[in-house]
Amino acid sequence: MDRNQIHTQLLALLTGVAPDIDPDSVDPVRNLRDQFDFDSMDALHFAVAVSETFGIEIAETDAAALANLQSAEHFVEQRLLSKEHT
Amino acid sequence: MSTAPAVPLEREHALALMRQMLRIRVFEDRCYQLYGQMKIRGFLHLYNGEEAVAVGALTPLRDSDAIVATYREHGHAIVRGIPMTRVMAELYGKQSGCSRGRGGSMHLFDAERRFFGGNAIVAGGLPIAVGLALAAKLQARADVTVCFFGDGAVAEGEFHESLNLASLWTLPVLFICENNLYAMGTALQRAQAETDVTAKAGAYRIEARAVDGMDVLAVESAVRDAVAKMRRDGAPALLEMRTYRFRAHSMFDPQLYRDKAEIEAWQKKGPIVTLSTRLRASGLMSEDDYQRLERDALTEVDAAVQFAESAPWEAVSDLERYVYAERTA
Amino acid sequence: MDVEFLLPSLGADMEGATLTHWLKQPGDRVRRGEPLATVETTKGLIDIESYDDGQVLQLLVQPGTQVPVGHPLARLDVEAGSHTAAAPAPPVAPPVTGPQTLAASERVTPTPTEARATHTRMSPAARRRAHELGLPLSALEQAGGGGIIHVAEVEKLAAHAPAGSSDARVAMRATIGATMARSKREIPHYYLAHDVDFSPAREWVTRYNAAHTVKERLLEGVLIVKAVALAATRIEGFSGTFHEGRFHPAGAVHLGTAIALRGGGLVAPALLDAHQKDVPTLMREFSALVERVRAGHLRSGEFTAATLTLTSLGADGVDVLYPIINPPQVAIVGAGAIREHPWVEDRQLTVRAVLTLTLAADHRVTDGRSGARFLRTVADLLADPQSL
Amino acid sequence: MPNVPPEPQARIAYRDAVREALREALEADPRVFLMGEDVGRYGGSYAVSKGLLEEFGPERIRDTPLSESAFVGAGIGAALGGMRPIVEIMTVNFSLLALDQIVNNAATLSHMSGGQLNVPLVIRLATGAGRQLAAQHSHSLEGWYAHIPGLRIAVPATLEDARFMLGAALACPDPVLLFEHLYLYNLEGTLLPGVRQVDLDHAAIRRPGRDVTLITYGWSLYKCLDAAETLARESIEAEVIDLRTLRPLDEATFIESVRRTRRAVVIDEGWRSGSLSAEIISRIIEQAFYDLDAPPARVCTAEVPVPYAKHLEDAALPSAERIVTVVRAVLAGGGSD
Repeated sequence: MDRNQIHTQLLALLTGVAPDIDPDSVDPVRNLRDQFDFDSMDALHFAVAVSETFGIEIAETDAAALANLQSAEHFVEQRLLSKEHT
Repeated sequence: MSTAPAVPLEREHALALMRQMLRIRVFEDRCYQLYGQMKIRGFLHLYNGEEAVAVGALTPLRDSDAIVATYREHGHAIVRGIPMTRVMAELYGKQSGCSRGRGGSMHLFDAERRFFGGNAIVAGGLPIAVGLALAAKLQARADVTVCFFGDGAVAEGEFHESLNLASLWTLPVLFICENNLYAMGTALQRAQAETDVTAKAGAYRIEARAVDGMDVLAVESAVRDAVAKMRRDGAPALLEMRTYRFRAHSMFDPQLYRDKAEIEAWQKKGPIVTLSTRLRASGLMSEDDYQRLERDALTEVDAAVQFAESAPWEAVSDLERYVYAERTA
Repeated sequence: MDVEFLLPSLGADMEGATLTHWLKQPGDRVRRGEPLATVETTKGLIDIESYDDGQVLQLLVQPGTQVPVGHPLARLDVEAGSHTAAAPAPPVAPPVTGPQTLAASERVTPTPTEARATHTRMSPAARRRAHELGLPLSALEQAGGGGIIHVAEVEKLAAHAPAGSSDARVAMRATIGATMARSKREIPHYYLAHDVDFSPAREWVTRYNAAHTVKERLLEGVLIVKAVALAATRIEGFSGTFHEGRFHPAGAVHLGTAIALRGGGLVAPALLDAHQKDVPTLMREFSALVERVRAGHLRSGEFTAATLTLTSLGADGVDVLYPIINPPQVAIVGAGAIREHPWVEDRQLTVRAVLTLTLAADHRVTDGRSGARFLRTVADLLADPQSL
Repeated sequence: MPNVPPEPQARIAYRDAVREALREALEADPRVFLMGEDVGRYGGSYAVSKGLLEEFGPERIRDTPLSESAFVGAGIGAALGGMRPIVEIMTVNFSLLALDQIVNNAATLSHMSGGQLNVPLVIRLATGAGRQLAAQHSHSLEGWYAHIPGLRIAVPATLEDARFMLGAALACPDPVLLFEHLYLYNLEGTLLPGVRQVDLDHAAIRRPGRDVTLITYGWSLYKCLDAAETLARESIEAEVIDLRTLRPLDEATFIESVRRTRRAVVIDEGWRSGSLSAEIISRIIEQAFYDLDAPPARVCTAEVPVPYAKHLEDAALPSAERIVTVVRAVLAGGGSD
């Protein structure tokens, strides 16, 4: 799965958690919690969605990696690559 | 029409009949006054002039016999034994009245004394009397049911239905028609094609006789004979008591339908006058006897009025009591 | 004995009569029952009779005069003993006259008022439900859109359906405003705050999450939910409702959990029987609740069943909050941000994860002392997370 | 051949159930006797009492002349005298000739005598329209009689009630009028096994529902059940309440139901004005006003003497179709027709 596919997939997951989000207007680097008024449950729902969609485990300490869209894309990409090699 | 028998009259019994007639007469006169003073309200039908019928008809009966009367039933109630105090209290509408103030003048009841009430619907009581007799027959009790009604009732379907039913089923009912010549304002001859009530009974194969309703001895003997026969063969009978009421049909009645001369003529041969003349002539009753009986009656009425005056009213909270049975049958 | 002879009442509906002629003159003797005079009534001429034996002394009314019932007609000298003095008649009730003639104005049939402003048709049930939920009619009328408002519409509105149209949001703001205003007006609030060492709970959650997948991950807030629910079963007067002038204790703890709505607004649907459920179950239910709120599928029963509410602004980094009770409940617990904070223990200065709990409660039901015991119970429970 | 009550499973008609009730009562209590026009030799105008004359004899199965006032009055008198009479008035239409006895004597004697007398009398009356008997033979006057303090009015609509209400009525110290709808005599079915007696005090929810409460009695019960089936197909769940007793009215049952469903429709075969439906709706307004989502409605017989022609009679009488139409209108929140 290449970077673009991950990007669109993550956007889809974001609107799943918060239906009112406009996918085109997402600022990739701005913190999701501030940008979309996520509370801790929304953040957890997003983490669960990412974990299930991409089949990767997300520990509590990895939460920071999902703070904004760009770092989330990078995190997912790395995990997928490491999964292919093991 | 049958009159008094020649059989010798015994003093004590004669005075008892006179005492009862005076009790009724004094009671009714007091009711007239109390109504004028607004102590008694509603309808009031007084029995002056017909005393001999109630006294003569009820005296021969047993306690277990049943009685069904009409709205003109103060006399019947008193003679049957309902205390004057409880009757007066009922006319006042008090709780101590014999119907707890709910029945009033036209609805005096006493279950113990099998006095199944006044009934304000003309002829309304006849079918009930038939039913009471039916019950007695089905339970093989030797009781008779005496049913009083006026000449007006003869026009009601219930009269014909009841006589037919009683005769058809051979039921021990003594129909006593108190024919006082007037159904309220309608004279008998203006209401009936056939004015001889006994003839009507014949149509239903019921033995019937006319009796001088002003002669208490004649009434008593006719009823005594009829009841004795009835206890033997259980067949119904009818006695037409030819009598007359001295007062209006009810309080508010200018009596346009009859003239004063007629009233006075009948008053000369009233029930009390008839008996007292006979008793004085045969030496069975002295003037002192008469005065004593009248004084006793007045004392009894005074006491009844005092009782009614001080008796309590039924609590309004009990208004709906007795609409349905409180005790299981 | 000198006695007055009064006009007798001869019928229930007889008001009076006209004396037509006397049958006796002064000096004449009269016997009881003998007619004294004739009167003209609505029904015709009637003789009225003396009640006693006696002698006529004086005639008080001339023929042709109309007199009311009870009016004296003559004076008689009555022989003692024969007179039957009955107690005086009760005061004559004023005769009931026919229907009073209507004042002219009343007879005019009311002119149909001009067509009433088309007010919104609202069923009685909806009206009562709106009152219960503190919804102002103005909000409902706007949201009603002209159709008939039934209970369903009221509950839908009160459930703050997702902020679709702007007027729905305005209506919701009006609703919250009205509810909070009523609460402030009717409920005598008292407030308590208490700092809690949340470190043991935090360590417990971290260990739990490390051993479980992200799907089974717990949020620290769920421990607070369980601790508050358990405390409410141990200390009287915090779980229940107040209406018709008195407190109705709830047999269970249905904990309303405040969930902020995206785009503004707040709702506090209840976690039913929170006191009986273990922490993982509470987490799953709370998670599902948030999802349904986001999608606007709240069931009306859910959001009116709360017997106590927990509200938390920890996520927004606020240390302490002083919430307002959500009527008809009688208490609300506030949870601030859990933050690293200096903490003194055994005269040693250390750093702990500190949570400030606040309680707003109804002084009609409880007072400060039991409020304090309630907060301390929550703190003790959080100090031993294993027991939750 | 001794008469063994039919096996509960056997299919019986409403009239058979009433006959069985009569037989059981006559066997159980020597004070019980049946009186009415053509109840003996003729076997009953609706064949309800067929066979009873042969089994119990003319003393206890008494044909009467056409003297309603007399024999109903006689029934009252016999009850006063210690019997337990069952008087059959061929139809409610002829009860008008005995209205005086029923209202001025049966209903009134207990109260008027200060509680000394009560009238343990049962009067059975066929009632209602639907057989093209025209106006004088199609009256539905249950509402009249339910107006009279002192009477108890019961309406057996189901087979179980037809079979067991008579027993409850005979056990009652007060006069009980049982209204058996003409149309139901032919109703057939099986008695519920295990039901051995019924009370006279409570209504019954014959079909639970959620969206509207249909309140009715007698033959109209079956029209309501038909209507409920049609409505169910439109996912409208109607609760159907069979009043069973019209005096006393078991208001607790229908008020509770209306509080739940928030909508009420009363189906009453009487004429609307001053009818039983008017009384029921008054009580709903008095006690459940704030629970209503729509004004209560009713379906009654058109205010005409019941016409002879079938299409007219059908148009005049309440029907399942009309009930469905009115329920839809109520659910739309408006008033009824």
